[in-house]
Amino acid sequence: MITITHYLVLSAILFTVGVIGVLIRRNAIIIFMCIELMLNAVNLSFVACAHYLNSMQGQLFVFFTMTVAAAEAAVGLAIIVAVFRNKETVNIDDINIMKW
Amino acid sequence: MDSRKGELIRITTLLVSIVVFVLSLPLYFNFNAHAYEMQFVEKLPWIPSFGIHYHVGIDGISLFLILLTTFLMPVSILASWHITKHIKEYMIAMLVLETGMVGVFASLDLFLFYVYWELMLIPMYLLIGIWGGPRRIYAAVKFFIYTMTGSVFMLLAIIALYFLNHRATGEYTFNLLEFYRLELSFAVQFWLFLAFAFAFAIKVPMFPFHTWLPDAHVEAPTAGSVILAGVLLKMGTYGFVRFCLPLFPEASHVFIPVISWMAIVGIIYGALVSMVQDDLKKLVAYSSVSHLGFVMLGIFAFNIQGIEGGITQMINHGLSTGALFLVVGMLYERRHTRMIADFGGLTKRMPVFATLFLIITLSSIGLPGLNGFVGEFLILLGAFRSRILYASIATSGIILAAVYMLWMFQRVMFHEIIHEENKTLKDVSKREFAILIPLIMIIFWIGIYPNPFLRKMDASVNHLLKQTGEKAQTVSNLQTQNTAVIPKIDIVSETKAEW
Amino acid sequence: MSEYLFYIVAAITVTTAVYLIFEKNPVFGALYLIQTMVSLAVLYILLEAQFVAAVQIIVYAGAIMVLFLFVIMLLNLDIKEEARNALPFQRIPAILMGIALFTVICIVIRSKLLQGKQDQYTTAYVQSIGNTKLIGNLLFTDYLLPFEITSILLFVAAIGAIMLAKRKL
Amino acid sequence: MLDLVALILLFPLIGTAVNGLAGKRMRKETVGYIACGAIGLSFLVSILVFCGLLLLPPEGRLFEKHLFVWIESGSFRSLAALQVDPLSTVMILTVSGVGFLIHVYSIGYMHHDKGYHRYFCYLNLFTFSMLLLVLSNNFLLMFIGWEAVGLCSYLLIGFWFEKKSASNAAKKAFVVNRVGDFGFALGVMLIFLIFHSIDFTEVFSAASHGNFETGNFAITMITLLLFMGATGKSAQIPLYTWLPDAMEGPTPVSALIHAATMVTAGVYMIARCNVLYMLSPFTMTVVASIGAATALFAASIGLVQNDIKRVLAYSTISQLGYMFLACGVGAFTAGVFHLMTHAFFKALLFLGAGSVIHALSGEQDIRKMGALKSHIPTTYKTFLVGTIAIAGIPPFAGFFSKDEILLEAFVRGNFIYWSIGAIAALFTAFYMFRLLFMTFYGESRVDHHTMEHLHESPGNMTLPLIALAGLSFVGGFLGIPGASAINHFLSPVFGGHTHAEIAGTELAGHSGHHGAWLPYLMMVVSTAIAIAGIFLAYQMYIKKPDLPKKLTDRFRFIHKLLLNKYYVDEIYDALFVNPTKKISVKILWKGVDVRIIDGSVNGIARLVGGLSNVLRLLQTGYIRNYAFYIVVGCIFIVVLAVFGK
Repeated sequence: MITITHYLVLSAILFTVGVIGVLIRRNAIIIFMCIELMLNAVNLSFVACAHYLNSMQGQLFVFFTMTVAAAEAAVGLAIIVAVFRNKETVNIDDINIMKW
Repeated sequence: MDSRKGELIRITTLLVSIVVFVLSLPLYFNFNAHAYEMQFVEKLPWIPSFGIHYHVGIDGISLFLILLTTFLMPVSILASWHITKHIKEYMIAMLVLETGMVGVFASLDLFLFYVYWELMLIPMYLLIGIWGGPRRIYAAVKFFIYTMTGSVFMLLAIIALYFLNHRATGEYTFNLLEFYRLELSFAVQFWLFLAFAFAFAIKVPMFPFHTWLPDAHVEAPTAGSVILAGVLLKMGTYGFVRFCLPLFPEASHVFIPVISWMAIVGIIYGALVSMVQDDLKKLVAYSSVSHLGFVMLGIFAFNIQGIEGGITQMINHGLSTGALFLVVGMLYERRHTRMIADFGGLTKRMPVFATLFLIITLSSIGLPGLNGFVGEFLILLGAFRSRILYASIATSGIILAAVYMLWMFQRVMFHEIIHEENKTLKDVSKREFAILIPLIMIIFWIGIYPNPFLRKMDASVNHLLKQTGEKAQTVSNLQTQNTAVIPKIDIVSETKAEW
Repeated sequence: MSEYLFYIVAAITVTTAVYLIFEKNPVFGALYLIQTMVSLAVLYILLEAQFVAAVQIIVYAGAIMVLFLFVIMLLNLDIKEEARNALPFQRIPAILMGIALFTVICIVIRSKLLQGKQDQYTTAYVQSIGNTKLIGNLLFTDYLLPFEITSILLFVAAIGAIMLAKRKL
Repeated sequence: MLDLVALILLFPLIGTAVNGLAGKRMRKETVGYIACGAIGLSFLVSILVFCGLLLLPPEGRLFEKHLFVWIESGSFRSLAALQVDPLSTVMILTVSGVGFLIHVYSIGYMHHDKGYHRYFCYLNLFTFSMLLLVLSNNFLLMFIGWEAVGLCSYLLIGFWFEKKSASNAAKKAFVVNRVGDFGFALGVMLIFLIFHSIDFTEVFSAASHGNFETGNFAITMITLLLFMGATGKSAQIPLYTWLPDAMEGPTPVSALIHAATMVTAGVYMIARCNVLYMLSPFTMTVVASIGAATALFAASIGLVQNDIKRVLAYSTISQLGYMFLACGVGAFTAGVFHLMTHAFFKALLFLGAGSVIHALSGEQDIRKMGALKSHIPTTYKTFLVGTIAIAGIPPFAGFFSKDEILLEAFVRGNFIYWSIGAIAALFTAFYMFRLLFMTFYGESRVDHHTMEHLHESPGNMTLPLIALAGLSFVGGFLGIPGASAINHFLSPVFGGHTHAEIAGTELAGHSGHHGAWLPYLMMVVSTAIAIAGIFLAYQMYIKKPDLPKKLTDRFRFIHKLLLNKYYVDEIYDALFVNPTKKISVKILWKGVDVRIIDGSVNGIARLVGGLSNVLRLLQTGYIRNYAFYIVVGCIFIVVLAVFGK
C-alpha cells in the first residue's frame, strides 16, 4: 500500500537533490533547472496531500505554481541571456560583483 | 538650473518661512500667561490602535523656542542666498527641518515627538553632508551617529514608559500628559532618566559628548550652523525640561551633582578650548558648549530663577550664537577662509559690519543691557541659591567668555590690515543688513525689557517646579537611600509582564 | 499493480534527477529533467490528478523545457563553461547539508506536525463530476481573483522577458 | 524738579543714538555740538535735580523714580529705577560737569581724527553709563552701568584699533575688569540670598536695623566680593595693571574715564554700601590696607616713569588708593570728597598733558620735552595749578581732601596707615613736580622738526583747562575743616550709623584724647611733606640735572624694578595668562578633546569598522555561497521550530 508518506519522502528526495544541485553546480542554466526540479518536488507533495485529504486545493495550487514557474522561467532565462551577452559566460562564479 | 528658476525657489521659500513666522506670532499674543496647562492643543488620532495621536500644544516653555525657530528660519534662508548647488533640494531640506523642529517643540505625544526628533536629523545630515565644507562627510556621519546613539536609548525609554503606563492605568497611550501622572519607582526612574539624559546630553551637547559639535559646525553651511546652534542644541536642554524633570523627578534630584558638574566643566572647558581655536567657526562652536553649560546649570538649579534663566538663555544663545555664525558666514563669503589669522583690521574697511559684529560679540559675552546677561545672571542666581559652590565656579566662565570673544574680535577686526585681500573688502550689503538687524533688535529688546518674556514663562515654570518638587518629596526617603548604590532592578524585569 | 508502478516511476524520477545534477552537458541535463517531469506526470495520474498531469506534460515538459533547450542552444554552451570553480570546498558541505535537509524533512514528515483536514472531494465525488470540470469550476468561482492575478503576472513576465532580452528597444 | 532725573540719562542716550546712527553723514561741527549739547543739558538737569534735593529737608533727601520692571523672576526683582540722594547728586554733578568740559575739549583735540563721530558716540555712551551707574537704585541696575562703563572704556582705549598696543590694552582692560565683575556679580547674588532683595534702600535698612551683628560672616563675604569688583574697576592691587595700559586711548578719554569718573566707581560703590562695610571690620581692614598699599606702590612706580600719561596714570592709581584708604577707615565723606577734587585736578592734568601732546604732535616722552613754559603759556599755567593741587599745597583742592584723608587715617586707623599715606604724598609731590619741571622747565629737548609746529591749543581746548583749573582751586573750599559743606550735605547717606561720626565738623568729638590742635598740626605736617617733595624735585631736576643719573646708577636695581613696574605684568603673564593658554591648547584641546574624547569616539567607530571588515568577508559575492547560507539557515529554523519547544 502506497501511503502519503511515500510520496512525501519521494518529494523530499527530489527537493534535496535540487538543493544540492543548486549548491554544487556553476552553470546558471543548470542551477535554474535544479530550481525547477525543486518546484516540481513541492508540486508533488501538493498533489499527494490533496489526494489523501480529499481536497482540490492542492491541485489548484499546483496550477498556480506552474504559472509562476512559467513566468519565472521566462524572466530568468531572459536575465541569463542578458548576462551572457554582457559577460560572455553563464558561470555564476564569474558573476560575483555583488559583494562589499 | 537657470538662475531665474533658482531665484524663484529662494523667494518662494523665504515667503513660506516668513508666513510661518507671521502665523506663529499669534501664539505669543494670544498666549495666556496665567495658565500652566498646554495651550493651543490639537489632538487627532493617528494610529489609534497603539494609542498614538497627533497631539500638539505649547506652554510657556516651548512657546519661545517655537518662536525662535520660526524667527531664525527666514533669517537663515536669507543667509543661504549664495547657495547655487541644488537650490531646490536645499530649500526643501530647510523647510523639512523647520517642520521637524517646530514639531519637536510642540508635540505632546512621545511617539510623535520621536518621529519629529528623527525627522529633523535627516535634513540636517543632508545640509552638512551635501552643502558643507571639505570634511563634510566625516562631520555629517559623526553628527548623525552621535545623535542616533542617544536617540536609540531614548526610544527604548519611551517604549518602556508606554508599557509602564499600561500596567499602571491599563491604557495604551504615548500621551506625555498621562505619563506625567505616573508614579514610578526610583529604580525605574533612575534608568529611564539615564536613557533620556544620554540622548539629550549628546544633543545639548554636554561635556564630554560635545565633540561632534565643532566638526558639524565647521563643515555645515552658514544657515546650517545657524539652525544647528540656534535651535537644534536647544532640543537637548528643552528635552531635559520637558521630559527628564517632570517624568523622573527623584532621579533628577539625585543627578543634580552629576549634571551640574558636567555643566560646570563644560562651561570652563568650552571657554578654554574656545580661546585657543584658530578657526572662527570652531571658536564659536566651543563657545556654544560653554553657553549651554550655563543653561544646564540653570535647569538643574531647580528653582524658578534657574529655570527661567535657562529658558531665556536658550533663546539668547539661539540669537547671539546664530548671529555669530551669520557674521562668520559673511566673512567666509568674502574671503573663503575662516582662519582668524587671515583677517585683521577689518574695522577699517567694514565699519558698519564691525559695529554689528561688536554688538553680537558683546551679547555673547553677556554684557548687561544685552540679552545674554539676563539669562546668565538668572541662571547664576538660581544656581547660587541652590549650591553656592557651583555658581561660584561657573561664574568664572563669564571672565573666560570675555577673554575668548574679545581676543577673537580683536584679532579679526582690529590692528592694521596685513593681508592684501582684506583691503578690498566690501561692507555689509542690504541683504546682510536685513539679516542681522532683526536679530540685533531682539538682542536689545531682551536685554533691556525682558519682563514680557519672563512673565509668559512664570506659570509653566512654577507648575514644572511643583511637579518635580511634589513628586520628589513623596519618595524622598527612598532617594536618600538610593543615592549611594546604583539600583539593581532593571527595566526589563519591570516591564517583562507586558511582553 | 499501482504499487509497483509507483516504485518504478519513483526510481526513474530520482535517477534522472541525480543525473541532472551531475551531468556536464546542459543539453543532456535538460533532457533528464524532461524525463523527470514526465515521470512526475505519471505519478500525478496515479494520484488521480489528470488535469495536473496533462498540464505538467504540456506546460512543463513541453513549453518550459523547450524554452530551456532553446536558450542552451542559443547561447551555444559547451562543457568548458564551468571551468572556473571559485568554491571547490563547498561541494562536500553542500552534499552533507542536503542530506541534513533531507533528514530534517523526514523528521518533520514523521513527527506528523503538519496535519491536514479532510475535505469533501472524495475520489468518487470527483469522478462523478470530472477532475477537469471541477478544477475549472473552482478556478472561475472561488479562485477567480488569484487566477486573474496570475494572468497579470504572466503578462508582466512576458513584458519583462522582452525588456531584458532585447538589446535595443 | 526731581522728576526730571530720567532726562539726565536720556540726553546722553539720544546723543549716542544720533551720533552713532547718523554721525557719519553729518558735519563734524554738528556731531560735536550734539554730543556736547547732550552732556551740557544733562549737566543742567543735574543742577536742577541738585536744587530740588536741596529744597527737601536733609533727612528726607532720598527720591526714587521707578521707570519699569527690568527683570523679575520668582522672588527676585530688579527694577529699572533711579535714586537721587546726596551721594548720587555729588556724583552726577561731577560726572556731567567734568564730562561736559572734556567733551568741549575733545572737539578741538579730536578734530583731525577720522573716527570723529564714533568717538563722540562712545563718549556720550560712556557718560550715559556712568550716570546710570551712580543713579541706579539697586545692585543689578548698577551692574549694568558698571559693565557698560567698562565697555565704553574698552571701546575708547581701543579707539585707534589699528595700533596693536591699543587693542591689546583695550582687551586687557575689559578682561581685568571682568575679573573684578566676577566678584561683584557673586556679591550681588549673595546679597539677594541674605537680604532677599537687591534694592539699595531695602538692603541697607535691613542691615542697619541691627539684624546682623558686626563681623557677620555673610556680610563680610558680601563686602569682600563687592570690593573685588571695586579693585577691578578702580585699579587697585592686584587688578590695577590695566590702567597704565589704558593710556593708549585718546587723552581726553584718559581724563574722563581713567582719571575723573569711571575709575572712581569702586569708591562710589563702597561709599554707597557704607552700611554694609561698617558691619564688617575685617573687610574695612582689607580695604584700608589695599588702599594704602596701592597708594604707595603706584606712587613709587610713578617716580621713574617717563611717559607723561603713564606718570599721571600711576598717580591716578595712587590717588584712588587714597580714596580706598579713606573708605577703609570709615571716612567715606573724605573718600567722596577726594573723589570729587581728584576728578577736577586729574582731569585738568590729563587735559593739560593732552594739550602738551597736541602741541608736540603726539610726543609723550618727557625726556623729549622741556622748556615749554613760554611756548604754551595757558597750558603751563593750568597745569601748574593742577600740579600744586595734587601735591597738596593749600589752599588748592587737593590739599583739603588729601589732608582730611591723612587725618582720618591717623584718627580712625593707625599710625601705619598715616605714615604710608604720608610717604605716598611725598612721592606724589615729587613725581608731579618732576613731571612739571621736565616738561616745562630746563632745556628744551624737543627735536627740531616738532619745534616748528609747536603751538598753543585752540580756545575750545584751553577754556576747559581754565575752567578745571578754577575748580581745582576753589573745589577744596567745599570741605574746609570745621565748616565742611560737603560733609554736611552727605551726612544723610553716611550718618545713618553709629560708627561713622564723620570727620570735619564732628572732629571735636575726638579732641578728648587727641586734642583740638591735631587737625592743625596735621595740616602743617602734610603741607611740609608736600613742600619737601617739591623741593626734592626742584633740587634734582632744576638745580642739579645730573643728580638723577647718578642716583640711577647708584640704585640701579631699584630703579630698574620701578621702571619695569615691579614686573607685575610679567608675573601675571607667567602665572595666569601663559599657563592658561598652554593648558588650553596642549592639554584640553589637543589632549582631552582631540585625543581622549574624539579618540575614543573615533576608536569605537574604528572598532566597529574593523569588525565589519571581518564580517564582510562572509559576503563573497558568490550566489552559491549565499544559497548555502540560506539552506543552513532553513535547516536551523526548521530544527528550532521542531525541537525548540
